[in-house]
Amino acid sequence: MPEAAAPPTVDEAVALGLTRDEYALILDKLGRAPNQVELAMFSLLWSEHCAYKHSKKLLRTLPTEGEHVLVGPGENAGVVDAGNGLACAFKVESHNHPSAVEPFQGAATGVGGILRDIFALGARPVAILDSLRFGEPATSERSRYLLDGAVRGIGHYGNSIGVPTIGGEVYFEEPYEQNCLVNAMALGLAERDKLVLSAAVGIGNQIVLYGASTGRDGIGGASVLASAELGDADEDKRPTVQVGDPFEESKLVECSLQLLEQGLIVALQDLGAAGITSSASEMASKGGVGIDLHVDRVPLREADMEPFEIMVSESQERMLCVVEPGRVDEVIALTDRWEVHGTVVGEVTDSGHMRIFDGGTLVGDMPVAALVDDCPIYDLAPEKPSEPIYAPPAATLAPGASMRVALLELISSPNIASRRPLFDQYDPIVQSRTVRRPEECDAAVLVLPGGGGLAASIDGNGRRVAADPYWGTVGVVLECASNLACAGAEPLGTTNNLNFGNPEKPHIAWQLTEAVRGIGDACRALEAPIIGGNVSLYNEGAAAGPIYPTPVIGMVGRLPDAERAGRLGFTQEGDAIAIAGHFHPSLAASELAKLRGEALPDGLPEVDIAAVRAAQEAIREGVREGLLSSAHDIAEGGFAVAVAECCLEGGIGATLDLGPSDDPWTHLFGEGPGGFVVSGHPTAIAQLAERVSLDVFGVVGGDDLRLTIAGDEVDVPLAELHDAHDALRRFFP
Amino acid sequence: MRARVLIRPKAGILDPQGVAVEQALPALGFAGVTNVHVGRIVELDVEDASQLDEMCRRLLANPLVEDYDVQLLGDDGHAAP
Amino acid sequence: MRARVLIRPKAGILDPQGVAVEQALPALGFAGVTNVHVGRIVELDVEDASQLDEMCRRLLANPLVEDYDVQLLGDDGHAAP
Amino acid sequence: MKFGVVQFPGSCDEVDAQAAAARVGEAVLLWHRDRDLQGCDAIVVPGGFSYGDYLRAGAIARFSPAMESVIEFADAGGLVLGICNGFQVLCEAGLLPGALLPNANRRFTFRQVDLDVVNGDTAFTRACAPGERLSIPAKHSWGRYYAPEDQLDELEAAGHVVLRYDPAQNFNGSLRDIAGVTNAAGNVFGLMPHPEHAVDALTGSTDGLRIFESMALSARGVHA
Ligand SMILES: Nc1ncnc2c1ncn2[C@@H]1O[C@H](COP(=O)(O)OP(=O)(O)O)[C@@H](O)[C@H]1O
Ligand SMILES: [Mg+2]
Repeated sequence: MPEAAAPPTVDEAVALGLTRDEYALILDKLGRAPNQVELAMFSLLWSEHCAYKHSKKLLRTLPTEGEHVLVGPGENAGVVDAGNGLACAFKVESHNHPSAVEPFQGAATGVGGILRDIFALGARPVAILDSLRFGEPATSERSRYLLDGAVRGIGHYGNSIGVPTIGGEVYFEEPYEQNCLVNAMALGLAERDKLVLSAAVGIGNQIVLYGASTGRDGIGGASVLASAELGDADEDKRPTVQVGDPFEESKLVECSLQLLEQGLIVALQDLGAAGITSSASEMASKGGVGIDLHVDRVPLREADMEPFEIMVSESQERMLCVVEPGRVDEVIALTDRWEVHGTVVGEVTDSGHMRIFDGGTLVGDMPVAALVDDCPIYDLAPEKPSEPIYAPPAATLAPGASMRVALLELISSPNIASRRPLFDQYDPIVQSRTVRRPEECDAAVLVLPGGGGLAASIDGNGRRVAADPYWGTVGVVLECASNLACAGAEPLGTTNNLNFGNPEKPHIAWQLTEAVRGIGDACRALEAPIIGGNVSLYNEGAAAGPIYPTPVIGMVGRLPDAERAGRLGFTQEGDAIAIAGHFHPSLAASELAKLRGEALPDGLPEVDIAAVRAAQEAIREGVREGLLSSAHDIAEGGFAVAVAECCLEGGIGATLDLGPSDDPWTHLFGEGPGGFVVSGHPTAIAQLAERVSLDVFGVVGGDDLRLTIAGDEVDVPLAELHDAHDALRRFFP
Repeated sequence: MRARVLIRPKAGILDPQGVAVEQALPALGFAGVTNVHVGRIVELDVEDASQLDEMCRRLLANPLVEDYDVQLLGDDGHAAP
Repeated sequence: MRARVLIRPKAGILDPQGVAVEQALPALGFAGVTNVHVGRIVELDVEDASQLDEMCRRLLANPLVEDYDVQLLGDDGHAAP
Repeated sequence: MKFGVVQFPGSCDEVDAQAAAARVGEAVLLWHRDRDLQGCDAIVVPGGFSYGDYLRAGAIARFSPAMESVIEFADAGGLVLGICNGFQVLCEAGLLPGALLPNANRRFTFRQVDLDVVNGDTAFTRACAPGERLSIPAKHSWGRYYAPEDQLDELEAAGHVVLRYDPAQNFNGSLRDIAGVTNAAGNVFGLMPHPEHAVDALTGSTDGLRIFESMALSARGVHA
């Protein structure tokens, strides 16, 4: 093939993130040195982000099959059967590093990216959930800035594009001070038989690019390849920050769904990280075909971009589809109607190669298999650290504080206080499906045609996973399923985002390995298979050290009747209050332990996963039968905080007597999976007691929360609880 | 003294607002308008004009995505020569 | 020719952004800043500068709540005298 | 009774508005590029972020061909309802008095708000009981209603102020807590809250139905 300049050196390859061995392997695969365009493409597809070099072997151990799974890992998102001929696509994805640089645009483009993964399957995006981690907001101005920017960014994109943000979670811990986490999950709905996959098929079919024009977004990394035309003087022509355009994407959604509705395209793929390089290569790989691309036909936002820049550009809001030659005109016409003007940029070939042309000249030629399949995969060298790797948190609770003070401190602590000041900035109701809004229920609930419902929840607890990567992760998966149970839903499938530090370090490799083992065991036991996810590694700084290991779990479940969706808040004066389930509270790695400034324990209590599942089923059936006025799973802050949350959401008080106790602090504030606070008519609670171990402790009513334990009484007026619970408000001036 | 800060999207950064305006104008019968960019202005009275640059970097502009220009205004409200 | 349109909230209309900036500055150690107002700029290349005023009235500004100024820029990008 | 809901690029709540209107009549979507209003008896300009709300909320959408027909339709006395972004578009188009400005709290804000029906004798509120309170969600970042003081006095005197926020819930800083106004002729109505998102107890409240029921009565010439 024509070779213009001398090929890039191995040092340039290293500067692009490849190892010398990987570069040698590329030479071997090509039988020659890669030129500039080829090296740029290899460096992207052989990156951790695209090739999963350090996680693939672990991911292969996850359960990915089940009766409800329609599409498992490997596509842009996984898909489960939502009943009535409907399919639900969902996935969580991270945008951590961009958000740490510029939180507003980083979070906004993160939402834009996950939404594209959903409608790339032909599913209309119907919901967004977000999972956020920052440093301590009370003491860190940077964390307040990142929090505000990320929340504004998520709202900006989701609100503007008309997809409701129905749930999420946010936690604040020192180890996220330098490396914040911004994960976004999206759900989409499609008719089962209208799903489309991304495999390029049909030799001679045309490749059409539509959406935004292509600029120099996100190619900073590849700039070592820049030739003289665009030297350091023009560095700022290569923006490090990508700007999202939800307006452009809203047109992309409608246009893409109409293209499918009218049967005009045979395959669809979003352009995500690694731009057209990974999109085209993965389409070719999945279809077992080759693709010819003509970079000179790609509509540009800026003049004189080099071929390699076009190939690696991460400009947002772009889609690629495969079209039969006879259908091209109709496709272009429809993209014009939606003002997302499509262009034929290439075609499907039988060459098995990715071939890049610029004005007719071949400027890159690589076997698809070499690009997509031949990246080396590495074994981890896991090793449990010999001493603690995380410093104890700063104590914020005075020693000797009373239980009343502890309760108020917990209720107002950043990890437990109401998230309303965040989700007030999100539209939770557009599209008219939202039956349970944030804080009304442990899981968000959407109504489906026919009256059934979908429930969704996203969860993580880095501190507990740091204390015990296996049991901590098991607990996260169980909490997610408990949230669904409180809504009356059973899990259909699970997605996950693995946010960890540098996997080449033995103790991070150990965290990762144990966490994935925990996900696998818990998902198998719950029959909630993994249908997709994402991995974000190297979340650590030289000085700052690694983040808490943070597997974020997203689950979607089904309810037969949305009218019967569960509620979190007490509703009925005189209802009995009970603690139900398989619950063995412990203060290890709890919120109270954090407020006390205690170091992380080495390990968490083991959990009987099957027993917790049984408890979840009992709660779920109780909710479905309408036995229960309210159901709420016990999580951060333990039983006392859970009861307080039921009072606050219901706007009604409660009086409880837990009787004698050898360890009142653990009974009130201890944490662990499998516990629920339920309320209902005494006879209904008695019925539930026949199915799950349960203790009645009190009754709903009044304007105070009154807790008596071992003779001590904690009495807090609702108004005082409410003010404490509103503590995050001050971070959103 | 009155000052004006002009804040614009950096060259090379996508400017969705500029694009939207540029595409809207022909329909309104305004032809031949190109290269449209939308930014912000902040006008303020300062005692110490030497602080303006730092103010821009720390609060008024987002240096990652925006360029800014500081203009000192005469009493007539026009840029001083 | 390059033109710049400055668009500001009319005097007397609450300008929350201006207020927010004014309130944020002292915390950052910038004293003596008052009378802060935040507006928009639109910069564009026009073939026929005589269209600018109508463009502003019809699209770029909302005369009920905003004042605007048109500046014609020289090639150096500064306001022509 | 046939409702037409205008669909702009960037509209978000048009399908919700269509579904809400379909509870009291027939409802179709009208593409922003088409001038033909398909013989509709009433037009809804829906919520969302038409043209991304870039430049100024509603500023660009008002120039679409469909809006030109809507303006003619309104001038001829046809019923036009503008919701949220649609309210902004109608103000920009000069069909309604005043303007909508960025929220006083400088954030997009979602809140279920209580609205007092100040004038229950309009084409858009006649199905409301006198002094009725409606619980309807609001969600926007450009919702601060503004008009010059003297004009506000006239609007109030003439009964053109139709809905007010509970003063404690006026997060956007609208002057005189104004949530919805009509034009002088009374055939054009705009409000920031979303009645189309309050038509089913399952997803919230049903109070928003009053607005659509009122329009149906009015179109049939029924006067409460
Ligand atoms: N932690 C994980 N668990 C299961 N599947 C995963 C995980 N991480 C990534 N995957 C799957 O790997 C595939 C590639 O992921 P990704 O590179 O994020 O795709 P995209 O570029 O379309 O977002 C997807 O099908 C995704 O679901
Ligand atoms: Mg994808």
